[in-house]
Amino acid sequence: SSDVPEDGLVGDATASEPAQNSGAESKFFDPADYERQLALAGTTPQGPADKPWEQMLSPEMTDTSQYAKQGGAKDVHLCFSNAGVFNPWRQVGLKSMQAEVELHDEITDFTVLDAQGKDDKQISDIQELSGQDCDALIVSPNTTATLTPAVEEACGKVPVIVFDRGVETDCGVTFISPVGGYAYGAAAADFLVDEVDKGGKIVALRISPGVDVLENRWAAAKRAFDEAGLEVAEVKFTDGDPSKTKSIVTDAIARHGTVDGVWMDSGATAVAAVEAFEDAGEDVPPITGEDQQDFLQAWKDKDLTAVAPTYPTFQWRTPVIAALRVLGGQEVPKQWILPQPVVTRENFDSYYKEGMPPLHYGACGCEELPGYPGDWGGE
Amino acid sequence: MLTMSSVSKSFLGARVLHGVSLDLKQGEIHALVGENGAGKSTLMKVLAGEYAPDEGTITLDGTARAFSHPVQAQAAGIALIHQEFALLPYRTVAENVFLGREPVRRGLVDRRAMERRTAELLAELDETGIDPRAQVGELSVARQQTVEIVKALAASDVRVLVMDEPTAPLADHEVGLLYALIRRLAARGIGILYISHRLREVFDLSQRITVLKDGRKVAALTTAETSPDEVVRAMVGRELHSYYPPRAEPGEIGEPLLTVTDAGNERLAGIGLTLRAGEVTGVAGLQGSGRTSLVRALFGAAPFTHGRMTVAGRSLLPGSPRQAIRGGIALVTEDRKAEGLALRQSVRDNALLVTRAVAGVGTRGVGELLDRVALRSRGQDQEVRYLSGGNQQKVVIAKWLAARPRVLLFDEPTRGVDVGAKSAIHTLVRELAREGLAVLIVSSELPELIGMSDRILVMADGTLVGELPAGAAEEDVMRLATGDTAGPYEESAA
Amino acid sequence: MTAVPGGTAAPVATRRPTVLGRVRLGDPVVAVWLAALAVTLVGWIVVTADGGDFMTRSTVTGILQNSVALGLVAVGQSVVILTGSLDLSVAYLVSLGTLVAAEMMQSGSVLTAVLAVLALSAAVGVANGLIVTGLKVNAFIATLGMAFILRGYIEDTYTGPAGQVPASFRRLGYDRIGFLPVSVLLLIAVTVVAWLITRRTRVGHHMYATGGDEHAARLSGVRTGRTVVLAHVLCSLCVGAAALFLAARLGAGAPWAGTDARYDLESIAAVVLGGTALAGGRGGVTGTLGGVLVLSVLDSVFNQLAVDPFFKNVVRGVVIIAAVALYARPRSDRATGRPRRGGRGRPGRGGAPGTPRQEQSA
Amino acid sequence: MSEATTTNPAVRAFRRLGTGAPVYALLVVLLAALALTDPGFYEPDSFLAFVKRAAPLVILAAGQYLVIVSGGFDLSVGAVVTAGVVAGAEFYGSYPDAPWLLVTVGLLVAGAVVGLANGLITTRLRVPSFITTLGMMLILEGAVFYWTGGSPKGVLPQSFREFGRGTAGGWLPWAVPACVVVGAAAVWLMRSDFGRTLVATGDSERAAALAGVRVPRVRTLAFVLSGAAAALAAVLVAGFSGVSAQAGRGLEFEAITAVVLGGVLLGGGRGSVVAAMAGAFSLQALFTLLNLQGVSGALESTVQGVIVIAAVGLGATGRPGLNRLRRHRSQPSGGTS
Ligand SMILES: Nc1ncnc2c1ncn2[C@@H]1O[C@H](COP(=O)(O)OP(=O)(O)OP(=O)(O)O)[C@@H](O)[C@H]1O
Ligand SMILES: Nc1ncnc2c1ncn2[C@@H]1O[C@H](COP(=O)(O)OP(=O)(O)OP(=O)(O)O)[C@@H](O)[C@H]1O
Ligand SMILES: [Mg+2]
Ligand SMILES: [Mg+2]
Repeated sequence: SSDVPEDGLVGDATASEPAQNSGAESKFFDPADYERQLALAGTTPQGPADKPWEQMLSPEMTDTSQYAKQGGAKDVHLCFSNAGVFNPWRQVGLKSMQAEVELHDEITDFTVLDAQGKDDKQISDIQELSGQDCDALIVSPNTTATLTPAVEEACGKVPVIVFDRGVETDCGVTFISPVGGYAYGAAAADFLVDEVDKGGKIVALRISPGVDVLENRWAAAKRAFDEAGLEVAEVKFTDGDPSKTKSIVTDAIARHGTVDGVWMDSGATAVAAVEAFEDAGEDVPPITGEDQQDFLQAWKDKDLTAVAPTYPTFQWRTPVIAALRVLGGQEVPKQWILPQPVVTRENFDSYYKEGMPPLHYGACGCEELPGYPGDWGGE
Repeated sequence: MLTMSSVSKSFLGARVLHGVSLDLKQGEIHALVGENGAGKSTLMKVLAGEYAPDEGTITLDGTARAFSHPVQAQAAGIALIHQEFALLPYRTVAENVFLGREPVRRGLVDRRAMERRTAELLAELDETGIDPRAQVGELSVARQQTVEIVKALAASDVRVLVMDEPTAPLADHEVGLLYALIRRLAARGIGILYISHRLREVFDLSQRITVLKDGRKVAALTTAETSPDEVVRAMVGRELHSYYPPRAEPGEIGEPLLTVTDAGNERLAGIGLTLRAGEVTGVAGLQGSGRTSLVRALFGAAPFTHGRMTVAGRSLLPGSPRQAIRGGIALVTEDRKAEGLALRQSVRDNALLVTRAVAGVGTRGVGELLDRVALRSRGQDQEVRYLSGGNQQKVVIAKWLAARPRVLLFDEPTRGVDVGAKSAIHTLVRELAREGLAVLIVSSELPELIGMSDRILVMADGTLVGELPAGAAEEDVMRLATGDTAGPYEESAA
Repeated sequence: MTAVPGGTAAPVATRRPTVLGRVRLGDPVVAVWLAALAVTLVGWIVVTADGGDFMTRSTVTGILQNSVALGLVAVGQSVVILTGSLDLSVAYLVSLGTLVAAEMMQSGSVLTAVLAVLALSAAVGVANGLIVTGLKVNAFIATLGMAFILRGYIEDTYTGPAGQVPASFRRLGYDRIGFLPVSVLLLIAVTVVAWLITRRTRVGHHMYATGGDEHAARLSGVRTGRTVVLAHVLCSLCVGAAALFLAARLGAGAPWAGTDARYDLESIAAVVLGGTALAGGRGGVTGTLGGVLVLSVLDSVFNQLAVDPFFKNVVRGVVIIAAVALYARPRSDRATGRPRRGGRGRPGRGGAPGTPRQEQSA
Repeated sequence: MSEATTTNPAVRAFRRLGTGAPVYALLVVLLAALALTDPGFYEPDSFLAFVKRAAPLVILAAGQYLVIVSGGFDLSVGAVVTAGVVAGAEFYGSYPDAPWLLVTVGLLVAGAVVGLANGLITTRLRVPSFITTLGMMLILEGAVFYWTGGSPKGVLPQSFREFGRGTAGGWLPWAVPACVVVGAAAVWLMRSDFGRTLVATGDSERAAALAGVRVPRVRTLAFVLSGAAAALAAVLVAGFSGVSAQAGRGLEFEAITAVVLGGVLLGGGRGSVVAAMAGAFSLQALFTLLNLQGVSGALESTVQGVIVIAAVGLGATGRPGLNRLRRHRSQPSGGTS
């Protein structure tokens, strides 16, 4: 017998994933998608304003009655194939998801399989879960392209809900994600464009090459900088390592004399960059980060000129909600696009929470959940 | 049949061989002797294709040969059995014998053929006690050597067999067996080049003797027409008259420094002995009789599990070398390279190793000690692996002298050491005894043991079976060691 | 030869070991397969006690399926390790292999892609081997350097999953015969070939010899350099096979496929779990397969029991250390006395040029 | 006969440089290249900043050297660094007012305990250290994240971070004297009786044991010191860059590479600690150079790989004498036994 999904066209969606490398820039810049995301970022979401994880942007609802459980969503066995918990973002997210599950008495069983970052293992995990008596399967894929076949296979057996990174198939009931990388990158870049004078020198710090979401962020930012006439003095990969980040920024300061702005494709190393300026005895220029607590703390303590786009961890709550809706026969959007808030000076206080651990994420939407703040490491 | 003419070889500018010539007849046993570092092994390695000569030619059966790899020499019928074993302990006898030329059938190694052929070869040599499928590491040393010889014979139609110090690891009775094997090989027409530091063997076996000194051929002798003295003179360039220093006078023997009563362990039983200041006690026995086990037990390396022992009046049954060292005991092991020295370290670091390791023991005045043992080296910083065997042994002795022991145990102290260095070590051992140390010597060379000892203990089967006075006859020792019957050791030297 | 009284000459080895007689419990290969069995049984009991169902078809299939990629890499790793070398570049080679496979399959035929991946692997193997034997760089550093080189190339060239594997080839990753994934047949086939090569061919004998004592092997006419290079090539080819399997399974090439799974260290762990000596010269691929099985059964049990993934690592670490400690035990009593082998034995010597001769005497 | 006593000091000095000579050449070349690339590199501030950055790796290399020269490997140092940083933050989460000295000392002790475990498992259970420390790496990473639930709860206060981040007297980064002190201590240690017996043990364990060396203890102590050095590196890294869940990733390989670059023989028995630390400086200089040169971001690791292989390869083949001996490992002369 074969477990190969019927149609077997994995990379069909090659429009967004051209296999040939005609340069990272063009590969990761899809103008249509870029425009769409920027537009979405500007629209007002539907849904309760105080519960962003239940909100949706320009939803196109689909009927889910075929998945409805008899007698409604009761005694639900929910399954989750997780790519892994290899970074704080995923750790915060998983906790939020678990807390969300606790909110719902109708969920009697919640099985989580952790793939520890291995695509191969996640494929097996998905196969194993879809073989069990799960009522719905949530998948947070490790890699977009590579998990497509497994997800397609599972789609035939249980309602599948995909979130965070996507897969190249729309067989799932719904795909949940925030607006996207272009919006993130652009939000950060636009802030610098506003704050830094034309001709100013920007240092761009990227985690590592080859991660699509991160590439999208950079592509959008590069475009904004080019349009505004800012000079990108350095683009460096930090591996997410604060030590390396600090060295890079220190060297950049030494070499360029002044740095007028720092753009970052994610927040883990933001504080190290801030400190590099401090240690060099320079004022911290306008800087972008993420909603990680340590950066927010530094922002507050040092009164930085900063902005923090988010890739909100509250999205981990949504799949559970979506699953219950699906099993209850309620409509869900085919593409459930969540808002992607940006932390600014104005809304700072709603994301910064005193007493949370340094690697916590402000946009976790977890403040009202059972176990907060202790389960998230706060006090 | 074989002629080497004017072979020269240098290493890094140091000339090791100066135009050495040598010839070998079919079926002849030809001995090659010389001091440590004289160039014997190097000459043989040139012959076997391991080193390319800088100058000189090799002619085999009338054709000039130049080998650039041992395999070519093997193909031409020249096999070298190394001074050091080249066997793989975790592989079987057959696999070792056919290493590098495994028989292949349909692309796969034909194990059956390999094992059958090995068994045949072993049978030809009357060595039926060795299973071709046994792991080499589990065989006795003597059998491992047989495997080496079989391996050489399996290589090709061997015309010339070079044996570099084959008897060094063997006990006397095994030497006899090896003699027989070598003679059988010679009788088949194989020419044998035989290197040994034991002149007695040379005279027992060979028809001709070539003497090397400092890389030069200094004598080519016919065995029947020469004498050991003449050979020694050629080797060392001077007269070495008395082989052994005079024994202790009765008055020189003092207090008991080490006494053992009724001690034993899994390999030893009922050991009781006394070592006295000023006395050299010899221990004789066949291979495997437990001599090494005895000295290791005295030294705490493979401790006694029961029994009593006193060292210099204090009760001490050492459970580790460290305890023994603190008690004033030192052991010069039989395996100098593996157990006696840290080969990459300098002469000084080796000499000071014990002193540094065991706080409060010994002296740090290395220079005097090295003078005392008459070390020849390029300085204290020279790594000991570059020293000759005899000089390495001197470093080992210096190391123990630095610890100022009261009791010195020697296990095969002159194995692989040339006559010159050997007599230096003998003199030194006697001097040390004279200074009041108690000395115990284990040696498989009976003449040495008899020549050096003031008293000989004989071991068999892990226990002491008798004691003989100074100057005992070899026959008496062997009789005790083998349990009455005359040992298989043939032909004592004339 | 007549027996000599008092000596060691008593005939020791007249026994002809039968097939059964050769199976010794102390033999690591046997031990590791027994351990795999034991882990399975214990896992079964624990999971059942926990209310789960361990011996289901899907679990068994999962265990086997999850053994394939690591198994292929580890079999390759065993070959280099028993030759006395080491390969730390396998993880990146897996990644690169999946990428090349998927890209070539998208643009060309499956066959050319397979050949290309194998050619690439062989080239990397040759390079590793030549650096170790020709440049005399310690294998640890040589292959670590190679890992860096591959990493740079991957990061520079690829920007995420690339290529596409046709359904026909993906069947390698998904097809089953009953509960048996066909990819397991690939693993078995590769293992059999590796076993045949190492155990039954000349070059295999030379690998053991080179790993056991490079100097002795060289003196016996073994071309040790070539042997080491060939071992590296074989290893890389196994890694190439793993990459092809992963490409089939993932449907695309993934730049992190090898590194995220830590195939470098995991494969070494599996090899030593399987009883192959890190110093070379002893062990073999059959034990390695047992080691891989132990690791994936453990994984599956942890999955069933929903053990925290971090805690899993703790257990894995403990299992690896404990297993090797058990193997080391029977040898330890010999080590206390004097070593019995090699009366003329020189001080412990490492294997191939690159091998650390660490802890010989242990 | 008494040649043994005559020792030319110049010869001795050269020998001491001996095995490490290639690394010093490499370091000089890299430092010169840095000067050409960045003329400001040798300004005191900038150079001290470089040393400060190199300090953790140098300290790790010194610790790693002790283990390698005694015949082992320590693959757990990267995990010790990560665990140290995370555990420090977790500890401050519970006791925000803990004095920095206490926490620092606590971490050093914990690092030493990890080393002790490595040493005891390696020497007593006879597990090859490669495996022991590989297992320890898994255990430590797993345990620390299991304990902290993936991310530490606390913030590292400035007082604790001062050591890795701040400067003494406003110009001298604390990391520089720390590095110097560790270096001096390592040199002193290697010249002491302990150091000599350690190297001898790495050369021949059996010979050392029979000379009265307590081999398990000596080797264990090397692991303990390596663990403590890793913990010290953790303190510096934590100070330098703050909490990160991947602070020590890959450091074990960097440290081993540094030591090998320094000409230390994997397998033990040969090499100098100064050369090992010079290897660490070279590696850091290489990273800096690659960063400054702006080699196409991603290709950086390729260049690094090539240079490391080339440096070690040339070091190995550039010394014909040593090289031949390594190949043959035969004893040039001497008897059998
Ligand atoms: N590979 C080598 N490199 C440098 N020098 C060497 C090498 N091999 C041998 N020598 C030197 O050549 C000389 C002769 O050594 P050789 O091993 O031939 O002596 P030998 O007569 O066999 O001594 P022994 O009786 O101790 O075995 C020695 O001084 C030795 O140091
Ligand atoms: N570590 C060991 N393990 C097992 N058996 C051993 C060990 N050491 C020695 N033996 C055995 O104990 C017996 C006594 O050996 P021992 O080495 O003491 O004898 P020996 O007379 O000193 O031999 P040699 O002439 O080789 O020095 C032998 O049969 C030997 O095989
Ligand atoms: Mg010789
Ligand atoms: Mg003995």
